[in-house]
This record gives sequence, structure tokens and C-alpha cells, in this order.
Amino acid sequence: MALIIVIIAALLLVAFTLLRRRSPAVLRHIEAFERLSHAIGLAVENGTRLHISLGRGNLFTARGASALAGLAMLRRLAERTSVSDRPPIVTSGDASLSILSQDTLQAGYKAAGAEEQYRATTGRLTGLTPFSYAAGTIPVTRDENVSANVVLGDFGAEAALLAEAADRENTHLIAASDNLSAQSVLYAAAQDPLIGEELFASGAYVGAGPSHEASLHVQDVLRWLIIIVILIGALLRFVGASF
Amino acid sequence: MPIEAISALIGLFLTLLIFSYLIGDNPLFRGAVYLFIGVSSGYAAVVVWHQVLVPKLFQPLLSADPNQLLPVVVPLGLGVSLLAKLSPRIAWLGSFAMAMLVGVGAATALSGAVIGTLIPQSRAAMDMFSSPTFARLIQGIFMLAGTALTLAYFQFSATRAADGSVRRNVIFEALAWGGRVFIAITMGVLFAGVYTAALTAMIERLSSMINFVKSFLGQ
Amino acid sequence: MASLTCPNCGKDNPDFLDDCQFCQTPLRREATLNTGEGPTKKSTGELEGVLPDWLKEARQQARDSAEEEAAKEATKPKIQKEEPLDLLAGLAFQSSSDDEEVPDWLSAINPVQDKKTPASSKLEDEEQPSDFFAQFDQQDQQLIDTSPTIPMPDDKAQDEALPWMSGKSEDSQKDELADWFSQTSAQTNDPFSFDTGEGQASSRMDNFGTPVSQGPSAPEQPEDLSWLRDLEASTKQPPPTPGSSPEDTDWISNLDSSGTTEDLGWLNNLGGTPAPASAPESQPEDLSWLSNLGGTPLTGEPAASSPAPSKEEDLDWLNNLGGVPSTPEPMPSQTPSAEQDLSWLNNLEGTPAPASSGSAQEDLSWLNNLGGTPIEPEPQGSAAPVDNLDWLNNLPAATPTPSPAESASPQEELDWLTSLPGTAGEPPSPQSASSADDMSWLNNLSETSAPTPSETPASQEDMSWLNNLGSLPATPSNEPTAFDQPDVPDWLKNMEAQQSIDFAKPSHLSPRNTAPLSEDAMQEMPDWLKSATEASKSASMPPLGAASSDWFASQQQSAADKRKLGEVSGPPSAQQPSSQEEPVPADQDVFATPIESSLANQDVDALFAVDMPDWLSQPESAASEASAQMEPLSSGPADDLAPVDLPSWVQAMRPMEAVIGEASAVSADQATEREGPLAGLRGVIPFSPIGSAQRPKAISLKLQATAEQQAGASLVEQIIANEANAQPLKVSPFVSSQRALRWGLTVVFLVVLGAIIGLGTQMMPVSAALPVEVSNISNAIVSVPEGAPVLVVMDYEPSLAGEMEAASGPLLDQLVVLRKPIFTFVATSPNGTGLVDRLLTNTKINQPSPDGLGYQAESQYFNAGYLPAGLAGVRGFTEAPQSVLPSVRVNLFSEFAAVILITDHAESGQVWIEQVTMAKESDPTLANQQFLVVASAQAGPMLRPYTSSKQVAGMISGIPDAARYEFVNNSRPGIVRSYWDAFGVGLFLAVISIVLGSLWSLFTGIRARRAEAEPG
Amino acid sequence: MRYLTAAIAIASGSIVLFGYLYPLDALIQLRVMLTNWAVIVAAMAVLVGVANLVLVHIDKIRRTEKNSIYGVLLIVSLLFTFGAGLVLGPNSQVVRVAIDAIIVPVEASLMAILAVTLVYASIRLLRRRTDVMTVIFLVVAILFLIAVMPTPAGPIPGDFLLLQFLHMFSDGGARGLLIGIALGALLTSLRVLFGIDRPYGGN
Repeated sequence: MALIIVIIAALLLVAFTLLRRRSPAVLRHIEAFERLSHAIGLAVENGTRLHISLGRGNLFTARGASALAGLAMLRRLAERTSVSDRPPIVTSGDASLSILSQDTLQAGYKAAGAEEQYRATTGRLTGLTPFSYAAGTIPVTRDENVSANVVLGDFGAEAALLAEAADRENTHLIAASDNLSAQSVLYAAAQDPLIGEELFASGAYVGAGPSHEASLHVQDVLRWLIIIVILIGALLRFVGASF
Repeated sequence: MPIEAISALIGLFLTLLIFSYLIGDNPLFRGAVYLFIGVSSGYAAVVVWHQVLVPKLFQPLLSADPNQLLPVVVPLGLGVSLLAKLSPRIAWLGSFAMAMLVGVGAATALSGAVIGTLIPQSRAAMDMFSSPTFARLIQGIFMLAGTALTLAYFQFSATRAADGSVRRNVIFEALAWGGRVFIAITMGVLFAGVYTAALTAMIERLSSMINFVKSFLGQ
Repeated sequence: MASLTCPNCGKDNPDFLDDCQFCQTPLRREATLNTGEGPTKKSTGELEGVLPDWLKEARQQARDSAEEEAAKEATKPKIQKEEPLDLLAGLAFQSSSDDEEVPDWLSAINPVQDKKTPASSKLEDEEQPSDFFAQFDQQDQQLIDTSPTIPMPDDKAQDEALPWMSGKSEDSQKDELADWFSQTSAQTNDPFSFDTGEGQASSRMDNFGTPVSQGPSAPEQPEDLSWLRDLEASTKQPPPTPGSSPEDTDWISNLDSSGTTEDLGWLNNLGGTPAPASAPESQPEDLSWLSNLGGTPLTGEPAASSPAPSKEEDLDWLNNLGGVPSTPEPMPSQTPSAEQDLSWLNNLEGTPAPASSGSAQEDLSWLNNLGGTPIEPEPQGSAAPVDNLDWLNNLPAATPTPSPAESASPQEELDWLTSLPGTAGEPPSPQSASSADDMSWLNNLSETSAPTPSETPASQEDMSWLNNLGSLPATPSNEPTAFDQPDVPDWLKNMEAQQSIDFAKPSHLSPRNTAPLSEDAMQEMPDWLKSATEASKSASMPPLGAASSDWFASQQQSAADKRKLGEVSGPPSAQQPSSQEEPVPADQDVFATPIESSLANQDVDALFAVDMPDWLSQPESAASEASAQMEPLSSGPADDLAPVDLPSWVQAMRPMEAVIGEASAVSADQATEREGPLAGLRGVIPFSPIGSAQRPKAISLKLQATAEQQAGASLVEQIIANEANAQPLKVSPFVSSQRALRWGLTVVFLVVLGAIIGLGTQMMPVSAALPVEVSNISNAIVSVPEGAPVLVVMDYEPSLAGEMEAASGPLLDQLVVLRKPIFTFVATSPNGTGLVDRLLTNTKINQPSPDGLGYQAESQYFNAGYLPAGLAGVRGFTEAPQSVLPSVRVNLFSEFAAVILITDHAESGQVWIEQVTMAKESDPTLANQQFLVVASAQAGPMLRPYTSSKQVAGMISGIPDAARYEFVNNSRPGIVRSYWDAFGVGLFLAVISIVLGSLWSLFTGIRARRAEAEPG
Repeated sequence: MRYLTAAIAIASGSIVLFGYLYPLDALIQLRVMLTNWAVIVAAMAVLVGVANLVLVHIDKIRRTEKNSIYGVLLIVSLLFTFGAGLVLGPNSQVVRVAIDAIIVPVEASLMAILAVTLVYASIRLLRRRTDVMTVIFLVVAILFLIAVMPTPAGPIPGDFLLLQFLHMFSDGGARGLLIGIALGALLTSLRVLFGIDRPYGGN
């Protein structure tokens, strides 16, 4: 069953990726991503930093996918901000993720032809526990001339501390997490919270490529497949069918 | 003074420093935070060293058994190559280890998402209707509607209208609105849960401080 | 009997006489041709017979060629007649933009550009344009600095220049565009790249634009800013080695196209001097204003041959030709430009938007350079000028100094001016006097605007070029005639090519192209265009000499003030008082005849007319003045040429059809030439000075007002306006109220909760009613065998140790009391291993009796330590516990009678639930294994679905469930109870605070919105 | 090199994935081996990450950045804890003091701060966003808090009913969110396994 789902998703991903290369996708309006683009532009133009926090998603958990999604978006943001006087700072709460963030930053600068601007210290591990990570990220928001915070990854309730710090500094905060507790906190504390799987759409909304757009279309297809299966299955269960 | 009392005193002092953040950012809070980051990171490294690297890497390496030695040679090389990440010039040497790490992590996350969430949650949504009572049936209907509408809310595909605006189908928009209601309710419940946890933490901190003061005063 | 008065001796003669009986002067006008008289139809049929055969053949060939030309004219699409107006319509709109910094004197020159087109379109070679662009491509790809010093005979220059100057063939233009588009698309996604850095910037823009193009235009705004910022930042980067990176070729190709756009414009002004290969390397802005200096730039061709990506260059200087109509002749060449204009506006939804604003800034920077005023840094405005310098820095031919804009363009003048046809050996014309004024004025210019050493020769070249002004306009003066007369005789065409005929100078004027809108047109046009055209009308040329320096003094202002240059109330109007006094007498002193003076005016205006005096900018006064000047011209006997007696066959060769046919089309206020071979032709040589003659009513407001253009144009304004807006900062009162609110909440919570905890009250009872998932725990515990190994997963962080210890205490206590299990503690976080002893201590499980349960480490409980690798580690542990965690004492996961997950995060809890579920599916021996969860209140709601799906046998979620369970468990160990009252009070404070605070926020928010909605 | 790293990621990921989805003994053994390798590499990555943390603050101190003095405190405490734990072991008294006196109190205090911060954020929420969903969010949160709130008269009447009612909606929404997140994780992981996303240094 699981293998079938994976194979269907893989085939759809390939097909939609080829299709998206011909025609760009039309995706629904998500305010947070528009504000993100605006905030990035302002940060680059004002000579301020963009702070990207990838959370503490462990690659060995299902939440590692959120870290991978954050890295995909980081790649795009690194390219966009590569010519800025102040390159973005990337913080993370997992050691492997911090190394990957450095690699992604370097790759983004290289793709933008500004590899000489890359500094390894811009990809930082701020703590190895949830609150040590949050506590280590708060000073970055305050001391690094940050004008926009992109908090995207796996967080817990400690995300409220990041939102609080951004609010105190009057800086933009675009937050997304796959952790529903963090989402509920950010829903109340963040200016532009992203809910649920919108985190995984970040790459497509920042132009990471047709494969990211195709991923969203595959998600839509599988979404409705699951809805139909659940409705039919519930009906069959109700009539006493067993499967 | 016993070690527990020293620990409690230090904990009380640090708690006050952290609470000072509620008034505003200040050097005391910063000092406590940086101290905490250093200690927690050092402790995490110690735990990893003693409970992962020693039993899984160093002990097999020190053992004369080639059956134990061979399986750890590759991860040893990969792990050592990660040290190259400390120098941007030779950082590429560690990319092989990170590639393996990302590949394994992606596969683990994929299998966990499908086997651990997609299939069980979908099955659980159906099982609410197996020989249900009336109350369970009503609950199942609401949960089923919540699941379907919440999923429908995240529909990303849209169409561009003649005026250039991008919007989803009217039906999808209606379903999405219902999904937003369920999401708002879910967020409200989760928020309340997070708040009760935070309130419990505050109560625990205050309780430990007051209990220490009471014990210090001999009450 | 009627008598005829002899025009020579004044004596009367009988009307039947043809010649004066006294002085033999022809009495009848048929017999004589007075200068300025209109031509009359004369039958020369009687001469046909006496003509020699070769002359008959020549006449027949002339008729055939005339028919062919007439057929060509008839085949031109009607819409083409409107295109130039459409182009100008867009320009008029642009002139209304706040971001326009291009002075109005640019617009005063445009009509001459249009006049030049027909001749070129008439003589166009279809293949030449592509060759011309290929030449640019090749030279730009190689980045060879080939300044326009190509020595070229004048005639050859004409022959080579005219074909590519022509925009006659719309198809060829479109093919060219299609090729260009395919070329640029093959190069990069980015439509405009100026240098390596820009290449990435544009690619970023493109990538940035990708999602933008998919959705509303908001996402584009940041890209505008990033693009502008990229320009600024790129100047800090060393200029890349040409061709060192793919981006080079990208920006070269784009630069090529944009540069070509400008080159065609200014090169055509030089009487057809071919485009120098290095033209694309020079700054487009410089070339554009150089083209205006020539007075006859072929804007039609640049627009036609300019690819869409270069439109931000093209449109930027074209669009500033506010309110300048054009004659219908150049339509064929400008039709593509209008289409590109439209596509450019449409593409503004994507990344080109910033380019437009950026190019506007480039104009601003160029203006500042002209005025010798350095660009004053501004948040947004500073980016473009830097870009201006930056992409020039990347040009091999450009100087690395920050002012290549000034240094490069005069260098262009130096080269191409020396190669002007018929200018080298020409004696100083009357204009040279004014050129002398201009010369000093130019020196001031170069001194102020170009500090680099390369400026000095540049200004000298300006001087020589000014001396040659008189001869430049020759070509454009005749071409309209040639265009209007398909059968123009060869000798007249030769005159076009020679460009050294003094009487052609007056044709330098171009009244139709600079005339203000008529009243009807003004009524038809939208308000925004009215303001634009008024701005262009108000612009006037500064007086030569001192006045010019005054005008440049007005340039010493902030960039924001410079943006008002094109507006009526801007600094130009402030200069008008002095402008009104000096220019007129100066011109009249310098130039003998009004025509020459107007010529000089036009030359000077074309050169330096940044601020025109009112006599030029006010159409009525200018027209009346022009007519007043014409009267003495026609009546003054000293100025009249002696009557010429032309043979009838020569009269027959005079352009009959064109004149008579055009007579109806020519407006009444157009003058009839009274001297020279053009005598009698009306409207051929425009007489009114720049910016004064009346504009034809046919200005294409309708085309300009198309919804598509309006939408695109409004989008430009919106994007630029949005990008210019700074982020609103929170007002300080609101910030202070935030701090006060935070402080107030802090004090209330700490004091009240501290008091409740300190008092140790237990006034709040605990309910014994258990939720279903909690009551299931007791049943699960009963099913655990005595002394069986139980796995306890420490899946929480120290931050929630207090809650988790209080929540798990009752369960662990009951399990120890009832079943005496062997605990194996496994932590999924490094800190979890250090929390095991703390948990057992606070729950009094490892405390000695009688207070505790006396559990002993390493015998009754084992701290197996940290289980790494998250999901993979959990999966491995469920499959082979000892292989993953050697400190575990059990071999199989199924040996655990129960698994107790103590978690504070739903996600980490889900990992265990999912993996244990997978293990149960694969291992039937796990069917009876109890899976219990103690969850934090923040994780409980997320784990409830697993309880309803039976994946979890029972769950305690947070303090409320734990308090009930502890109460059922005889209030052991009592941790929750000590928290219970404070918990209730804290929740009460929170509810009250949120309700009251939310109502207050709602009220203040509504009040603030109302305050914002109020006008002012 | 980028192709080699991509090949390594795709191969290792595919083996582990099929080891999960298609339980062949050979695949399972390969998956377990690769997982153990990954665990060791991840443990080494923790040490590298800690070294990065130290280097970042050393760099800030060397460049005398703003508030870099606190970095000294961080480095000293980190090296002391690491050294003591390395020598004495993680269960030593010194390390226990570090946990009980510093880690637990500070983390719990940071969590406790949220008790005030979240109320503050809730109060300002309607000032930030005034829409129906925000009102529903606040109303549900307040109702939930009231339902679990102890009072001197005991729990409020109908607290179970209210909680069941709220959970009836929230469970469905939570399940939908979980499934949606799983879908996102599925596709994101697939992109990595296809080599489309290469965060390990490949471009």
C-alpha cells in the first residue's frame, strides 16, 4: 500500500515536472509569501540582513522533511540576497542542518556568481536543544541589523520567543512550521503565519523551479485522492464492509 | 551546603535572570542565556560522545574483531570528512557524508510520513464509522468533514481570471472556507494546550523558587 | 480694355500682350515664375514631339518610377499611419509619470527624428538592419572598443546609413525582433542583464518573478527593490572581465540590443553616418541625448529595432518626449516599437518593472551629470545611477571612473562628428557665433559634470561639433520633400545627399512635431496626459551663456527636486523670466533672417534647450511671431530673388502632383516657399521654431488610451510607487503601550501566582471524573504482568520537565505500586538522559521508604541513555533494541510488556506511535503490548487522533488529566495537587486578560482604522 | 563532484526507502547498516556543529562585534561542560549539577515566559488581524481554557461536553493537517531522492 502511494507520487512528480517546464503553474494567493518577497526586497535595498531560521528539524525524523523544505527555500533566498551588502544569516537548532545550511548558502552564492561573499559564519548553529536554539537565535534578531526574519522549519512552542523577539525589534516575521503547536503559537504571535503544508510550498512560491510547482500539483492530486478514499471508506465502514 | 541546595540556588538565580526578559532585554538575561547555550551544547556533545560515538564507533575500532571493525570504517571516514566542513576551502570533502545523511533522512521521513501518518490517519478517519453509536457517528461525521475540508483548504492549484487575479474554483473556495474554520478551531485548541503547558512551567518555576526560599528559611 | 502693369517698369500694357512693350518684361505669370509663387499646371504636350529620344525615355522612366512610388505608398497599412502617434501617446503618458527626469528639450527634438524617417524608409534596403545588428552583435561579443572613428566618405555614409535608418518594412522589423527574442531567450531567462552581477541580479529577478507572474503583482515588488539594490551592490564589485562568464554574453547581448536602439537614433542624426561598432558600449542615455543634439534622430528605427527587453532603455528616453506628436511618415518603422511598448507594459507584471524604474533613474543620473550635479544618494533613487556607472564600468571602452557617462559619450561625439559629411571644410556659418556661446556653455558642462581628464577633449569635440551644426540639418530638410514627391528629380535627391546647400538649413525646423496640442486635442486627452503635455509646453530653452548657467544652478538640488524638472511648476518655469529676455535678441543679432534665427534657435534648442523661453514654449505667441517674421521676408525686396524665367519643360519637371495633391492636406498656417526650387511648395519647409508650431489634432490619444496600455502603465506607476514607499514604522505611543502591557501582565502573573503558591492553598477541588482515554490507562496497567519490563521513553525537553513529571507521576506511581515493573528509560533527546533521575526523584519512585517507593537503579530501573537518529533510531530500536542501544537489557522489543511514552512534542510522540504501530503490524507478538502516552498539554490535542484510532491504549494530557488521575490514585505523588490552585488562578488571569485585552485591541483597531479613513 | 554526491544520496536513500517499504532481508540489512552509518555521521555532525558554534563566537569576539563579550561566557561554559563530561562522564555529579542548576531551570524559565508572552500576543492579535478566523481562534482558545480551568466550585459544569465538542472539530482539523503535512513531507523527500533538491552542496 505504502509502496503504491510512493510510486504514484513519484510518477506524478515526474509528469508534472515535465509539464511545468512548459507552462508555469498558477498557484493560489498566499499573503505570507508575497510579504516575504517584499520583505526580502526591503532588506536587500535597505542594506539590512535577512535572518533565516531553519528550526531544529532532525533529518532522521519525519520532521526532517520540513528542514529539507527550508533548505530548498534558503537556496533561493541566498541567490536573491547574494549581492546584498549584508548577506543573510541562517540559524538552526540541529548540527546536521547547520552544516547543510552552510552548504546551501555556498551553493546559492556560487549559482549567483558571488561565491566570494560567502562566509561560513553566516550559517550558524545557535543551540542543540529547542530553547537553547531559540535563546541563541534571539540575539541574532537583535544584534545583526536584521529587518526580516524568515522562520521556516520544525519548531516547538519556543517559536513564540522568536516571534516575541521580532515583535520587540519591529522586524518582519514570516513563520512556518510543520509542528502544529508551533503553528498555533505563530498563528497568534506572528504577522504572517503559514499553516500546515504551506511550509512545503515555500519553494514553489519563491521560484525554486518547476519541480517544486509540480510537487504542489501532486499534493493536490493526492489530497483529493485521499479525500475520496476516506469518504468511500467511511461509507463502506458504515454499511459494515470490512477491508 | 549540599549539592542539591547549590543547584537549587543557582537555578533560582538563573530563573530570576530569565524572567527579567519579561521587563526587557538586558545584560543579565543575555548572560544567563549564553551560559545556558554553552552548557547545554557542551552537555549534548558529551552525551553524543559517550552514548553514540564511543559504543558505535570507537569501541568497534579498538576491538580486534574485524567483523566489528569493517562496518565502522566507512562511517569513520565519512565522519572525519565532516571535519572538513569547518574550513570553507575543503568543505566539499564533507559533502559525501552529508549526501548520505540527507539520503537516509529523506527516505526515513518519506517512509514515516506514508507508513506512520498517511495510512494510519486515513484508516482512523474511516474507522470512526465502523458500527458506530449515534454520538460516535455524529463525532465521526464532524471529524470526517474536518479532515476533508482542512485538506481541501490547502488546494494550491488555482486559475487566473480574466482580470489577472488568481483564485480557485468557487466550489474549492467554499470548501476552503469551511476548512479555515476547522483550522482556526484546531489552532485555538492547540494554542490553549500550549498555554497550559507554559503556565505549568511558570508554576513549576515559581514553586521551586518559593519552596527553596521556604526550605532556606527553615519553614 | 484691361491693362497689365509691368512688374519691372511699372508701366501699363494692353492685356493681350505677353511681354512689356517698354522693357520686354514678361507680363503674364504663366510666362514668368516668381519666387514663392505656386506652381501652375502647364501643358507641355507640344514639346513632346521635339524632345530627343533619350529625353523621352528619361521622362517615361520618371513617370514609371512615380507610379511605382505611388503604388508603394498606397500599399502601406492604414494603421501604420497611427503608430507614431501611438508611440507618442505612450510617451505623453510617461511624461506624466513622477519618475520622469528627462528634460523637455528631449521632446522638442523628437519631431525632427520623425521627419528623418521617411527618407530612410523610402531608400531602405530590407537586408541591412539585420546586418547592422549582426555587426553590433559581433563587435559586442568580442567587446572590442571600436569607437566611431570609421572613416567613411559622405556619400557612402549616406548609402550605408539610409537602409538601416529606414523603418519602412514592418515585416523585416518583426523578423528582426523575433530573432532577437529567440536569441535572448536562448541566452538567459533574464530579459536584462547589465553586467555579471546584473546577470545574476536579473536571473534573481527572473526567478523572483516566477512566482510573481503566477500570482498577483505584489510578489514582484520586492524584485524591483532587489533589482535596484543589485544595481547598487554590483557597483561595489569589480567589473568582470569581458566574456569571462556567461553573464557577460547575456548582458552584452541585451546591451547590444538596447545600445543599438540608441545608436540608430543618434547615428541617423548625423546625416546617415553608420552606427559605430562601439555604440552599444557607450551609455544609452548619452547616445540618446547625443541623438537629440543632431536634431534629426531616427527614433522610429530605434523603437522598431529595439527588442522588448531594451524597452526600459528605449521607452525611458522616448517616453520623455512628452506630448510630442510625429508626422505619419515614420509610422512603418515605429509600428514595431509601439508593439514592443505595449508588450513591455504588459511584461511589467513580471520583472521588467524594476527595469523601467531603474532606467528612469538612469535618466536622472544622466541629467545630474549634465548639470554637473552628482547623484544624491537616496534609498531607492541611488541604485539606478550606480547601475548606470556600473554597467559602464563593465564596458572595456569605458573609463573605470565613476563618471563614464560623461567621459564616454563625448568621446563618441569626437569620433562621429569628425566624420560628418560636408562638415570638415565648411566655413563657419552664422550658427558658429551661437556655437561659441554654446561652446563656453558646454565647457562649463564638461567641467562640472565630468571631472575625469577624458572630459577635456570631449568638450572640445562639442565645440567642433557645434561649429558644424549648420550643415547637419541638410538631409532631413529635403527628405520630407522627397517622400512627398515620388517622382522627385535626381538633382533634388543629390541635394539631399550633399547636405551642403545653405537654403536647406531652414528645413531644419519641424513645427508639426513640436507643436502643442490644439484645444480640441486637449479636451480629448485625459488629465494625466494634459499635465504631461503642459509640462512639455512649459519647458523652455535656457538663454545661452548666463542663462544656461542659471539653469544649471537650478540643477543643484536633491534628486527629488530633479524629478520635478519635467513638470510645469518645476525649476524650468522658474527660469523663464530670464529666458524670455535673452534668447530672442540674441538670436536676432546672430542670425540675419528670421528663418536663420529660427534655425539657430532650433539648433541650439536641439542642443541645449533644457529650458526653453516662453516665446518658444507658448504656441500662439510663437506662431504669431513666426508669421510676423515671414511677412517682411516676403515683402522685403532685398531678400527676394530676381524673377526666374524657367523653360516650360523645367516647369513641367517641378513637383506638381505632390504639391497639388498635398495642398488640401496641408494646414492653412503652413507657409509657401517663395524662393529656391521649392518655391511654391507649401509646408515643405516648416517655419516655426521648436516647441511653438501647432500640433496636428490627429495625436493618437485613442491609441494611447487603449485599456491594455492604461493597465500596463498604471501597473508601472503602482509598482514604482509601491517600491518607493517605505515600511511604515509603528508609532512610539503604541510601542510604549506594548511595553506597559507586557510589564503589567508580568507583574500580575508573577505576583498572583507567587502568592497562591506561597500560600499553598488547596481551595480548588479536583474532579474524579476521568476522560475515556485516561480511564483506559488504568485498564492497561492492570493488564501488565507483574515485574515485566516496561519501556519508558523520555521524549521531552527540560523546558517541560515540571509538567511532564507532574503528569507522569501518578501513572508511574500506580504502575510501580501495582506491578513492580522493571523500567528501562530511553531518551530521544540528549538532555533526556539527565532527566531520568530527576523524574524518579520528584515522583519519589527512587526515594527511600516511607516517603518513596525505594526503586533501585540498575536493578529495578535502567537508564539506557540517549537513542539517537530520531525516526531511524526509533525504527531500529523497535526492530532490534540492543543493536541500536547496547545498554538495553532486552533483546527483542516484544519483551516490553508496555511502552510508556512521556512526550512534550506531538511530532516526536508521533514518531514513536507510528514506528510502534509499524512494528505491531509486522510482529504479531506485539499485539498485547500496551502503548500508553503521557503528553504535555501542548501535544495532547495532536495525539488524540491516535487514541481514537486505537494506536494508543490510553493517554494523559497535561495537568488537568493528571490531576484527575492523581486524585483517583489516592493523590499520589501529589505534585499536581500542589500546582492545582495556581493553575486555576493562572488560567483565570489568562482568560480575563485575553478577553479584556482583545476587546480593547478591537476597539483601538477600529478607531485607528477610522482615523486613517478620515480625509487628511 | 555534484553528480557523485547526488548519486550517493539517491542510492542510500533508495536503499533505505525500499528497505522500509519492501521488507527483503537483504534490503533490511542494508537499511540497518546505512542507518547505523548515518547515526555515526550525525553524531560527528554534532561535534562539528558545536565547533561551528564556538568558531562563530570566536569570530565575533575577534571582530569585536556588538555584544560579542557574551560569547566568551558561552565558550567558557561550553568547553568546561564538554571537558568535564568527557573526562567524568555524562552521569557525573558535575554534569548533574549542570543539568539541574542550569539547563532545566533556564529552559523551564524560558518556557514559563511564554505564559505571559502568549497572553500578550493574544491581546494584540485582533489589533494585527481582524477577521472571522481570528475571532474563532480566540473564542475557541478561551473556551478550552475555561473548560480545563479549575474553580473553587470544582470544574465548570459541562466541561467534558465542551471539551468533547471542541475536540470533535479540532481532531478532524488536526487529522487533516497531519495528512497534509505528510503529503508535503512525501513530496519533499521525493525531490531529494530524485536528486532535484540537493542541499548537501550540489548545485
